[in-house]
Amino acid sequence: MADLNANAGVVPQGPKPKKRLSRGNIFLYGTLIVVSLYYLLPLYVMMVTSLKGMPEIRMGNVFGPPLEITYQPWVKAWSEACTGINCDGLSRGFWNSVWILVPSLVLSISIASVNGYALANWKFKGSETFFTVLIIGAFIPYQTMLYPLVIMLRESGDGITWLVSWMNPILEALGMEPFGRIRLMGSLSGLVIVHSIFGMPILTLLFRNYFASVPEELFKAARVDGAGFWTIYFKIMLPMALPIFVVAIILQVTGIWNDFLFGVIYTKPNIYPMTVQLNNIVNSVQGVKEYNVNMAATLLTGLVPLVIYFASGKLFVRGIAAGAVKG
Amino acid sequence: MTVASDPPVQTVRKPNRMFKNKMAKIASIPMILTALCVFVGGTLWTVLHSFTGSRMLPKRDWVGLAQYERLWDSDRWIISVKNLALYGFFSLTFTLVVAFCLAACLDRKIRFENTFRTIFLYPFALSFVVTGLAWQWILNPQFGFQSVVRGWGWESFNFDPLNNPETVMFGLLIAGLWQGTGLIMCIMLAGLRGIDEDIWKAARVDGIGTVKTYVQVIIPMMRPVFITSLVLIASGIIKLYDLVVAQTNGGPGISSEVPAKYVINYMFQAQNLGQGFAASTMMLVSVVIILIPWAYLEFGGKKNG
Amino acid sequence: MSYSVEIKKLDLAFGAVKVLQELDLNIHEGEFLVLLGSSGCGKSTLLNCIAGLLEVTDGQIHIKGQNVTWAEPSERGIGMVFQSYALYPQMTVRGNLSFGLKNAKLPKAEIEERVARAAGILQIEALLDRKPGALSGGQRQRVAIGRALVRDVDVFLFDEPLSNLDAKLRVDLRVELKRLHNQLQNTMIYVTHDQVEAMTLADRIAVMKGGAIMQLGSPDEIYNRPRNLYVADFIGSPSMNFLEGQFADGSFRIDDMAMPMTGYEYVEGQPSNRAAVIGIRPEHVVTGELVGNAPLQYTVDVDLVEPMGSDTLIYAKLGQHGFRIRMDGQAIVKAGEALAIGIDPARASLFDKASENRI
Amino acid sequence: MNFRTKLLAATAIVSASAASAVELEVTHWWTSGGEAAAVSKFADAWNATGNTWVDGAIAGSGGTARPIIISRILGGDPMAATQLNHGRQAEELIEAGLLLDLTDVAEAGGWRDIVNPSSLLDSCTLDGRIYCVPVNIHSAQWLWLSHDAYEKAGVAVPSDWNEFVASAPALEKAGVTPLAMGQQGWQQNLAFGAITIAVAGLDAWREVTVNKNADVARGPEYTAVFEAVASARELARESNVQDWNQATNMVITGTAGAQLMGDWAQGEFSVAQQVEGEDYSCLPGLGLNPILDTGGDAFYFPVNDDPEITAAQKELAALLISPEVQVSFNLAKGSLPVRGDIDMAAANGCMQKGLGILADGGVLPSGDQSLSADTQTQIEDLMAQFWSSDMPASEAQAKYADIIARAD
Repeated sequence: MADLNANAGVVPQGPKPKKRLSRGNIFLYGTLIVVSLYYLLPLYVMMVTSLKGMPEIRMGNVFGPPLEITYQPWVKAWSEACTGINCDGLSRGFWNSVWILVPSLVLSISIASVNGYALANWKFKGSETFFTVLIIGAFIPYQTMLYPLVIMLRESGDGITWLVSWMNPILEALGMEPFGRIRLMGSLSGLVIVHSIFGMPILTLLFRNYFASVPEELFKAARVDGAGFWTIYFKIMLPMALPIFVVAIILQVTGIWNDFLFGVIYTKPNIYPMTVQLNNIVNSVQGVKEYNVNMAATLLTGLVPLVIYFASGKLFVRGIAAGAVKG
Repeated sequence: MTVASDPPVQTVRKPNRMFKNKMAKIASIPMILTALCVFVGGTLWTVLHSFTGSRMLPKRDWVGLAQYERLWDSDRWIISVKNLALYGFFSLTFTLVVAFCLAACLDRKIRFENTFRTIFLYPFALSFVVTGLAWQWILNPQFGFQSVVRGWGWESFNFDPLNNPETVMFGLLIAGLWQGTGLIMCIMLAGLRGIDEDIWKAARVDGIGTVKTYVQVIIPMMRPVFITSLVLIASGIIKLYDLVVAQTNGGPGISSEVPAKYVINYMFQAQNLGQGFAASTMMLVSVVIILIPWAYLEFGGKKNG
Repeated sequence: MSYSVEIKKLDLAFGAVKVLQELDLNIHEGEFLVLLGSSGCGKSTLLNCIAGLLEVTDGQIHIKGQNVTWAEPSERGIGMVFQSYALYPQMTVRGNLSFGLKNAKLPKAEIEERVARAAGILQIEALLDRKPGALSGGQRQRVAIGRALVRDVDVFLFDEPLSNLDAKLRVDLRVELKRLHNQLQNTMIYVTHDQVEAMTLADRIAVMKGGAIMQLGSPDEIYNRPRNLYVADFIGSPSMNFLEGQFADGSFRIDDMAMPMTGYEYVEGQPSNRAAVIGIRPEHVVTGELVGNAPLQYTVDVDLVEPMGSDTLIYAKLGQHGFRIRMDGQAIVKAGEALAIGIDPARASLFDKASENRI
Repeated sequence: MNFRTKLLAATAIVSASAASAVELEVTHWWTSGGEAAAVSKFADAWNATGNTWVDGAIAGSGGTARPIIISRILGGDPMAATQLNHGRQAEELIEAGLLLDLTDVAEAGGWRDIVNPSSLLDSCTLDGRIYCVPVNIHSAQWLWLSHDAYEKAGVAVPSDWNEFVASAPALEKAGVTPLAMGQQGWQQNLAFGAITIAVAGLDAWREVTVNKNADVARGPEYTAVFEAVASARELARESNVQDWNQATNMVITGTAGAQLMGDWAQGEFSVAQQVEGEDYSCLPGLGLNPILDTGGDAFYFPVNDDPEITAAQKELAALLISPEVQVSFNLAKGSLPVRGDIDMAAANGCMQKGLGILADGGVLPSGDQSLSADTQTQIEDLMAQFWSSDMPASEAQAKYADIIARAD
């Protein structure tokens, strides 16, 4: 707050001064630009490194611009880097990541928004307790939940198998294929469930706050108008909730797209997400580290969330304003 | 329902409490299952197994408090806890202060607000796996920041936080703030936007200076914003792991170890689940001690209506 | 006469906090009932209970003879108008009006017909395809009333519907509401903290305090014969003058003055002697030539004069006691002067000091 | 992958497909260029049999890949084969009946006779049954020396650890860091292990590491070890790199005189196009004790209820250890083969040295095989602490002995 301190005593000004090049403003922009440099520095280092050849990187000075620009690291990261015996780079996992992202996004946000709505507008005995547990859940390092979740998924997969097994004779009689063993482990559905579980605490908090900020009378009016739980949700609340959905989407896209651990544990190699390849490129224990390819791979992997950030722009702040501000 | 002049529906019997709000309860089943099975169930399972000698696989051979004794006997754990306290304190303070100041700057109707906001926010999109590496390089004395400044002629300039056990946590803090302040800044900015402009006019009329207005008027009004920020920052601090692995891997020596890393290393690398669970139980207990009273006040205390 | 809404021994508690206690209230068919009270008195809570938006702890609510205590809001045959209008922001005016009808799965033609009729009554036909964001406050509240109107119900509930409007608009809409009630002859229950609205609109007023009804009666009764000190104090602006003294042998005594209560209608018979409070409305004090006709005549010292155009408010001293007098706007009185006043005990109110109830 | 197969993979319902060729999913953490080339030898050989190798590569051995592998096995939907370090790590999985018994394959293939050293097979054995296939040998006790650095210092390239320590002042005078050391616990522990064998000798080492004798760990032999490590710590003061290959790079560029690292380091030298004997030297057993450990990698086969897959798993197990595959794999990987009966003439100088030592029986079980992962991690923590601080050697020794006393 040093910058504000500096001009506060000199010119007592309101928060929304007219644009003028006062000393205070020079200070303000100066500060912002210096801080921006701090934020941009790693991006710059990653960019220039990804455009250098390995010999140049070995020479040192991470800040120096590439003497000889090469796009080879990008090509390699995208389509040539070996991750195991498959040497087709990140491109291998890109569509898998999309394929994982979309249903996980839809399910986790659907559940969290309904939760938030129920917590804000349809409180029932115990609902706040469950919510508190959920919030505490946000503080648990998820790695400690790996094994319990593995066991839960295994058991619930078997449970579902048992639940649907009664239909098998009917299906067979109809000449249709009966249900086999249903697995949640090693399948996309299991992964989608896991993403929904771990996205739930923060998303529910956001949606709950958002829906709580919607005037209560609106909700009452709808009830007088004969709208029930779902009608109010779909007809009244959802159309008003675009900003908070943008926030939820950004948080979840970032989380799910960058997730590596769940993607690799709860699925199989044929649907491994892009981050598995990123990890393989970056984290190889033995052998030569190709830093330029690593950096290119990171930037490529981060592209999807970045694009969504840029595209959402102001909506993000508006959504946060609604979701986080009013408690 | 009645929308014509037909009489209202007669319902004499008080409905069963169980079925009150039926739809809301049905719709909350995923949340209830998650809260009960995963968070409560999984936690109990973890706590239970922290009293066992589980190695690679969870087993029920009880060893009492042995895992805890060993835990608190371990230099690495003690250092981890101290580091977390240090990092947590500074991260919380700096994130809140820096994010608020940036938000306040952006809220002053400046040009290029969108550009600045995006610059501050973008690190949040990148995974720690390599950003840790980028920061490791920037902070590397041989070819990073130090050598550049020395190249400018300041030969005695010393800046090598990552290789000094005393300062390594601050090296991590530099990268942690870089990644985390953007989101909090957005939240703060949103909060500032929600403040009535009349407050500013009133403050101006009263002759209260800008800074004083922020501190004495605006910040108290932004309580919910700070609470949401606090939940986000604190949960990030507790779970601090990826950044440490990518940037220092706990080094030099064990001077930048953190509890989450201890838990994960002992669970998976040392294959001593019992020890890992004991450590994660300790983490959880401290979270619960801090969080329960607060959560009760924040969410449980209010009555509907 | 049949009751439109009957409330029987209604209790509502949030945990240990009792918001409504053993509340009884019967509302006639076609009546305009105002629930009046300061904030936190339980008036809105009661309205929400009638609407079914709050679940009661005990007691019963009957609407049109049916027990609806546990019925859904939409099943009670009520329409409701809110302070903040509560229009659905993403729907057009037409969408707002027809939302409830669609939920009731009414035929399309009937929905259109009802919307058209309501829009006609409220003169909002031109606004039907606009969104609430594009409407002024008054227009919004009209739409909100329309939303209750299309439901074609017998009981309308209003929760401080005019509070968010500016003063002039408030007066206009108040008049319109009264006209609407005359036209429709529905039962209307109207919550407000504004006594002018209450006095002008109500057939009967229920003054509430602490979750209980202090007095239920016509505006005239409430104004002229307040049942207790609270109601007496709450109604009227500027508020009633209260003087503490003794009631003995048909006279109210204060200091060395005695006021014989000639013509005063006691609640029952001739009350016994006791400590009492007399309440005299500032506007019931007469001055000038009229003093001569008044049963009781005093002289007061004028402290302060507040000319308000239509009338003038005098702050004076009756003995050692502060005393407000409302005079004609043309009156010329100066501070420091002595002023002769006349009081008619028949128009005063007398309260037991201990119980605060009207004697 | 087209839309339909994706859909199949995506839905939770697994229908039993009756394809003639069996698809086996194989998990491993060989992801770097050279490693990947080696794995593809396995994959090619397997695909040549008409089956399909589904590659599940996950980088990062210990912390990253292991929880994934174990989760998959626990979750009831395991991969068909997985890499794990052999030794005690898999004991519990075997006890829980989650890993396939390969004894019949081993007997048919005569593994007892061909695997050299036989300790490799021992660590795959529990209660007389064999559960894994060792595929290669890596040893850790190597000292890598930079000729360039010694030229700068003007002294001869040392031929053992003691000479190296003696030459350190000359290196320092020439502005060269004597010892390159990555600041990670496992590297520091590796150096400690190498120095232990060189300084304390095999018997003391065995007494402590295999028999968990804490008295020996407190004894004079180990005091000498810790003092040697403490002096090595001084030699590595100026080295503040993290990754092992950054440290190797210091040796390659001549900014450091030497590095203690496993035989995999020579991959870095080859990439930098350095020639053994001209640009760098390698000293197995630090030039003092010609003894190497026999760490390495092994494959395990989780139990599967599909008999077709089980049969294929056994087929794959036999294939991995077959002579041709062993040669091609280990040449690509730069590691030593597990069979004593094959020709490795194509191997380079350092590998030949290693092969020679193995042939002479200069082997000791790797720490992986005798200390549990838990104890290993604790020792790594201690080493990380010791190397980066000024902890006196005696204190480190006491802590070390405590860990040994508690070890299981």
